[in-house]
Order: sequence, then C-alpha cells, then structure tokens
Amino acid sequence: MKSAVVVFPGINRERDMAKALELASGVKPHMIWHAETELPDVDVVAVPGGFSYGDYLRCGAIAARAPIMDAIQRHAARGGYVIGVCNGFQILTEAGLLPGALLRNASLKFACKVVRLRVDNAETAFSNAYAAGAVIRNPIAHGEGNYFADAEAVARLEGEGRVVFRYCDAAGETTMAADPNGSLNHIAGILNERGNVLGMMPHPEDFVEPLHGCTEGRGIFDSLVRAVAA
Amino acid sequence: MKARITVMLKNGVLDPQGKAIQGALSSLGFSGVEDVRQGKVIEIELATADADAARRDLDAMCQKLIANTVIETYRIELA
Amino acid sequence: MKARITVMLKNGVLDPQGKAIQGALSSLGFSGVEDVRQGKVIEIELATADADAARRDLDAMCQKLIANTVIETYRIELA
Amino acid sequence: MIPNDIKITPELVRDHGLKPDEYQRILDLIGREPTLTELGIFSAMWNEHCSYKSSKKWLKTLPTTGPRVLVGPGENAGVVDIGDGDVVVFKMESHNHPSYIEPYQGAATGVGGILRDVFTMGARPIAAMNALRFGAPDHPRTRHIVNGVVAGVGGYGNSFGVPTVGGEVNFHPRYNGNCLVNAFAAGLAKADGIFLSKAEGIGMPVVYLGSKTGRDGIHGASMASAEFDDNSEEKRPTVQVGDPFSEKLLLEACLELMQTGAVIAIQDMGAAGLTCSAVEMGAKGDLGLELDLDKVPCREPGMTAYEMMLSESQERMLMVLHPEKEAEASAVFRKWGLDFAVVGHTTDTLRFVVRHQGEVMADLPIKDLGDQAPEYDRPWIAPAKPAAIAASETEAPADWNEALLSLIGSPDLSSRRWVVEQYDHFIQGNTIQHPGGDAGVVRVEGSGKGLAFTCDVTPRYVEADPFEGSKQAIAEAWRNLTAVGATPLAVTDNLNFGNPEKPEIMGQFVGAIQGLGEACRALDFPIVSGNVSLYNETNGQAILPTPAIGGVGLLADVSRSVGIGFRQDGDTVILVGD
Ligand SMILES: Nc1ncnc2c1ncn2[C@@H]1O[C@H](COP(=O)(O)OP(=O)(O)O)[C@@H](O)[C@H]1O
Repeated sequence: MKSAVVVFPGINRERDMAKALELASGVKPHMIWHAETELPDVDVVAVPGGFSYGDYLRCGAIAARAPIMDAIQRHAARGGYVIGVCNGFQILTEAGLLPGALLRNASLKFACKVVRLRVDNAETAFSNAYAAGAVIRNPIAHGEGNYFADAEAVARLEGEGRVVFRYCDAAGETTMAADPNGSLNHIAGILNERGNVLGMMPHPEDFVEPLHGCTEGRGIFDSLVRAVAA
Repeated sequence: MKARITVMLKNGVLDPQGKAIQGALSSLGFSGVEDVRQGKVIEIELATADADAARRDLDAMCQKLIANTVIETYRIELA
Repeated sequence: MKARITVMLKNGVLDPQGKAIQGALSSLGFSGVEDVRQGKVIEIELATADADAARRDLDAMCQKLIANTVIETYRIELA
Repeated sequence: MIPNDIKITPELVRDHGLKPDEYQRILDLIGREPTLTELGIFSAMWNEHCSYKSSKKWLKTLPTTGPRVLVGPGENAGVVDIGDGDVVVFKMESHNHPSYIEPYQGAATGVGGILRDVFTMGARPIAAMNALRFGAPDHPRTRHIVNGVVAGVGGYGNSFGVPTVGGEVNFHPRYNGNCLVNAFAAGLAKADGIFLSKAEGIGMPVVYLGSKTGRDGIHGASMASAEFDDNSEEKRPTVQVGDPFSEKLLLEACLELMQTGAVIAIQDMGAAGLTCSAVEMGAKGDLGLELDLDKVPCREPGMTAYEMMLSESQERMLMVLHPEKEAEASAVFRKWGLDFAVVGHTTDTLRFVVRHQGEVMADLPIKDLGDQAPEYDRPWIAPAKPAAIAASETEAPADWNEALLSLIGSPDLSSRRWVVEQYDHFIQGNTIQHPGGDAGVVRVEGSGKGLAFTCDVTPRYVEADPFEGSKQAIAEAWRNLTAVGATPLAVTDNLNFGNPEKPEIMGQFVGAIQGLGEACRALDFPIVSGNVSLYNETNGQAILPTPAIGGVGLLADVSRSVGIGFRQDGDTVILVGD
C-alpha cells in the first residue's frame, strides 16, 4: 500500500500517522506539503490531526482551501482512499468531502482520554479488520469533535450505514456518559457516499504498538492494506 | 472602507458557549437573562471605497471562507 | 429587549486569528484586504424593557464575565 | 511619541524598578546621564528576573556538573548525555505574575516560553510538565484562575504538539493573591547538534526571526519582579497573547535552518526580548553588537526605540548567521511564512549600539550590562523552626474510613483527572507512562530507550524547614523516577519565593538552596538548569516557599517501565524502605 500524509502548517500528528501507516504497510508514506498541487501515485491519502492554521477562524477551515485540496478531491473522485483523523476529519468536512461539521465539545473543554468505539459497519475499506459490533479502545484529543449535521444528512448517513464508529461504553452501549463531546447519535466516524473517504475524531494512530499499551487502533490501517490489496 | 461581518450559529444548532455564558450570568446573580447566543465578529479594512464592490467581495469571502453555511449564518455591515 | 455585545482585542494586542484570516483571504485571491481583526459577539435577550437598566446590567456583565478587560474592549448595543 | 532625550528624574528611575544606588552605578559606568532607551535597557538587564541579583551568590553553590552534563545553567536549557550520541535538553520556568492577571494567556505564554528555550538549543520538544499552585478552593478568584491556567497550558501545548506527561496541582490560601505556574519542557537532540547563544566572528549578520514586534508586555520582565498590591488588577499591564501556531512554525523553521549549517548563535526573545537576547549573544562572545531598529519587523506603526527594545512579543528569535548562508536561511523562513530580517551585525567594539531613524538611541558597554549588574548578599535569618508535634498529642480519628475518605477527597490529594484530560498526552505516539503515576515516561524514538519526567515539592515541608523540605523535594523526585524504572539523571528547578529584601524570606531561600545542594550532591543528581521567581507576595503576604523540582531519568529499555496499577488478581504486594 502506497500512501501520502498531507502536511499543513500547524498540523502536529503527521509523524504519528506516518509511523502507523508504515507499520501496517511496510512502506514509508510520502509527506506532502500543503502548497503542492499534485499528489504522488498513492493508494491512500491521510489528512492527519493537529491544529492546521492554529484552528483559527474554524477548525480545518483554512486548510480546506489550500492548494493540495484540489488534488485530494481528484484522488477521491478517482476512487482513491482518503482518511482524515481529528483535524483531518474537520478539514474533510470543511472541504465538502464529508457531510456535516464538528462543533465545540459540549463540555467546552479539550478532552484527552481513552474512549471506546463500536464498529457499526465492518464492511468498509477502513474497518474490515474488525468484527461487526466490536468494541475498540482509542485515544481522543480534541476540543471540537462534536459532530453535527442537519436531520436529513444524518438520516442519510444512518440509512446508508455510513456511520462507521460510534462512542460507546464497555458493553457496546451508546450512552451520553460514554460520549466525550456530545456528537449527534454519538457519531465518531463517518464515510462518504462512495465509501472511499473516512473521517473520524479519535486517534487510531496512537494505539498501534504494544508499547502504546493497546493496539486496537491498528485495525484501521490493516483494513486499508487489505482493501488496497483486494 | 471598514466592514463588519457577524457570524452566528444557525437556529437549531446547539450553542453550548451561549448556554454556558447564560448559566454563568445567572450564577453571578444577573436575573432576567432569557437567552444568550455567542458568535464571531470579523472586522475587515478594505482598500476600496466602492460600497457595491466591497459588498460583493465580502459576500464571496463569507461564502468561500469566513462562514460555514452548514452551521452558520452571516451578516455584512459596511461602516 | 435584545442586546448585542461586541468584544474585540484591544489595539496593540496580538490577534493571531485576524492575522491568519487575512493570510487565508489573500491566498484565496482577495486583494485589498488591509487589516482583519476577529472578535466575539454575544447576543442577549433580556426580560426588562427599561433601556437604562439594561445598559447598566450589560455593562456589569461585561466587566464581571463577558470581557477580559486586561486584553479586550467591549461595546454594547441595544436593539 | 516619548522622546529619547528626556530628563531622567528620580521618579522615572523608580518606575523602572531601579534603586537610587543602582542608578548611581549606571552613571558611574557610562559617565553621563542615560537616554530613555538606555535606562530601559538597564532596567531590563538589571531587574531580578534577568540579573539574578539576589540569588546569584547562592545559586553558585549548587552542584551543576557531572559526567553526563554537557551544558549546565547559563544557557537556554541544560543538556544531558543519554548515550548513543543522543542528549536530552530541559528546563523549567515560571510565569506566575502574568498568569494571575490573565490566567489563560499568562499560562499559555509560559508554556510557549519554555518550549522556545528548548528548541532554541536545537532540540525537538518531546515532553512537557506543569507545576501549578492555586489559592484556597473556596477563595472567590481561585476557580477563575484554575480554569484559565489549565486551559491555557493545554491550549498552547496541545496546539504546539508536545505531550504533557506530568505535573502537580496544589491549593493553599497563601497562593490566594499569587498563583504559581511553573512550566517544564524537554527535548531531544544529537550531542553534535546543540546550538548556543555565544556570538562568534566580527561583522556577522544578526537576524530577527519569527513574529512581528508589537507593544506587548513592555515592562513585563520588571513586572515579574515587583510585588503585587490591590491595584495590580487595575494597572492592567499589557499581557502577551500567545500564538502557538506561529511557534510551531518557528520550531520547524529553526530545526530546518539548523540543518543547513547557517547558524552561529541563537537566542530566543523572552523577557525583555530584543535587549536581553542581543546583549547576551554579544557579551558571551566578547563582541560588540549594533542593531538597526528600522529593520525590525513591527506589527504597529510608530513604535519607538524604547518600545522595540523592551517589547515582549512572543514567538521571536535572534540569530547570528554565516553571511554566505543568508539567502538559504531566508528561504527556509519564507517557506514557513515567518518574518526574517537582518537587523544588525557583530562588531569588535564591545559596545551595544542601537540606531533608529538615523539616530543613535543607545550606546552602552555590552559586558557591563550583564557582568556589572548589581549582585546582592542580602541579609538573611534562618526562619524559626516550629516545634515538632508528637503523635501522642493528636487524637486518633474515631472513624478510619471517614478519615481515609476525607484524605482522598481533599483538594491536594483528589484525582487530577479534570486537569490531565485537558492536556494531550498521546501526541507523538511515544508516551509509555501517562500522567497519573509516579513519573511520565516517553520513548526515545528510534531507540529502545526511554526518558522519565517528574515534578515535585511539598511547600508545606519547605515552610516548616527550608533545608529539610528541599532535601525532601529532591528525594521525592529521585524516588518517583526510580519507581517507574528509570535511573535519575539530573534536575531543573524553579525557585518560587517571596520578597528577598525581607531577611526571613531570604533565609528560606538560603536554607532551600543549601538543602537542594546537599541532596543533589548526595545523590549525584546535578542541577543543570532552572529559574528563580522572587517577590511572589501580595499585600506583604508571601507565598509558601516553593522550590519546584523537575527530575529527569533514563531507562535503558523503555519496555521495562512500570506504572502504579496492580496488574492482576493474586499479585504479591511488597513494602520496601523504612
Ligand atoms: N498539572 C498537571 N499536569 C499533568 N499531570 C499532572 C498535573 N498535576 C498532577 N499530575 C499528575 O497526576 C499524578 C498525581 O500527582 P501528585 O499527587 O502530584 O503525584 P505524587 O504523589 O507523585 O506527587 C502524577 O502522575 C502527576 O504527574
């Protein structure tokens, strides 16, 4: 699997993402500067987490208008895979690659902790390494992860099985208490219509090695490797 | 020419900041605060003196960057 | 009664947000943007109909909570 | 605009925090009345914060060397060898007064400052900690300060992208009017890739990098050394606003530039920005330095020389560059969207010359600005020791469960989760032990090694007995490091005390230094960097003496680090020590 990690000014989890992609695929990702207008020939483009442009104005808003975004749009239109994590998710919604928006956490505070996610769709390019309904642990670290979309958009997401990950408790129940940011329907990760673009708030890339104390984020990268090989 | 753009969350989008301010005001003893909404204001200094051109430009700026119309509405005022 | 409070950073205080927006507007091709400052706007719905009382209250709210007068200034408008 | 040649009155001297005899010393040194800009420069260089005039004599007694110590106190941060050509670079610094006035921005810029200290030396920051002391939980201002400070520490560190792996939070009424915000940062570098502040070579370009200069925090450094009174909240000095986004760009740009071999010397602009950084680079290199303020990138029109020399705008650096690399260097900075301007050059005159709009605004002997700063041997008396309380004099609790619950529920012992969850401790993917244990542990990327970090001091003990209390702080840091499986390496300290002009406060300070010194010598645990924050008083009431300790340890095999949680049913529990 060949991949690229996009680097915007202020992004700070690009190294974490690159390490996870390399671990799963055995191939070092290309690091692509936001001012580029072309992508190298890759299967997967990752938009990592961080604070692109300091999260000023709105999270992801300025990055979503960067030159490299046209190339990412074309890559997605060709059916190439795109994964956006945290700030990357915010950037993809701002760029219109995914529906909805991420609002301020309901607590109004930055939240960094381990949460549980239920895999609600295990038949995607990003989740096929998990069992359907599996409960996995992942860290979160964000101040604005509160997923919002209008009723119609949410109904479509739900109807089409495009909610891939949902915040839940150890038993797999989605409860208010298990939801760290107040997202609509406890949504943690969603897919575009075509199924080749995923956005998620949690950071699977920081849970991939035994030394991390948990490797339950690894499946997302393994899923991509499988999907690309298929 | 000076312009002011006000960006507010759409009705129907939850505004936890507004709610928090309302709560804090009431615990500080201010009564009769019925609703609070928080938004952004962006003051822009433009080179042009042509109000129509300015308005067109500002509207384009809002559409392209300053507001996210999925969740926000905006209002433009020229000074 | 509806009131609008605008809170801006004092002149001379660094406004990293305004600076970032200005940069983004210029890379989107908007020319002639000479300065951008970002602030907050807070819309408050008050029970009272007495403008003087409202103004007094709003001023106290700004002093105590809404503005940080070390770095910000505020302006109150009644609708 | 204030002219440069106004009459220097005793009031003006006093407003600059200079005592009459200190002003006399200036007159003797330069043989004439200083200009306003010169007075500002002296006040910045000679205040407590920059000159360490009350503490220098005692700091010299601390053990600061060891086989692994490559750079000790005196640079932006200490440097310790961790084998294989790797070094760890670390320091702790206070931002107490600004955080009391504007909790969010004060704490945020404190974190920004310490991160800059670390990457100025060529190290990529890999861990941060924060030691916080607040007033009584029920004091009306405490909640506001706690909220703002914690959000500010997180806001800056999270955006910059460094994991916060440890810290401390205490509450005590003696911090009601003066909270403490001590920020620690550590970075990784190669032993042959360390950058220092000593300028070399004559006629070398002096380059300004980073954000533009505004009128921020003028006199901030003097504020950090002045006591508070009830009017402080009204005085509203300009507090700086932090811009972690620019700082992240500055980090990447500096590290990229350092790779090119262009950098001769580098110094971050912290307290009293341009003045301190320029004087230090020149004086350390036995060189003069000339600045042309017309070249300084300014955020606002009409800034005077006085303002530019004293501005504390954040996210700025000063470098001395190899002239042939100037174009390459400026290209790096342009790529990252940062300002880059040649603002002066080194000279062989040992003078610090500042020009603005064709006029010489200051012309001072550069060495004297630092070396001739007043140094005080302040009178001190050892504080009276409170009588020991015999265990037999206190009653045993009637209900042990109740007692345990009230201990666990007390502000100083309760869970720190509310704080820690606002800090990103996963970022960089190397955190092995997260906050909540004895020490944070971070993997040294690309090796099997790990580094452990802890923050400790119990101010109550130091108040009771400065000497023993400070020894205890070192011992606790040592224990916390060993408890995660690390070999303790070295220490940074942040000495927070009241007004040193009071003999009893000075006595606390002296006792603390002696205790730290003794403990560090006994443990071969050198102090390689640190910071002193004095005048932490409000209306004559001093804070508890708080020598905060940042300890760093090394694990040869990071996979062997241990946490505090029991692993499984049936594990044996052993108590060691006495
Ligand atoms: N401000 C803070 N930032 C990050 N971690 C903190 C902070 N305060 C406390 N912690 C963490 O919480 C845990 C408990 O703190 P403390 O009670 O001071 O520990 P100790 O008993 O080892 O002194 C430690 O792991 C410490 O690092």
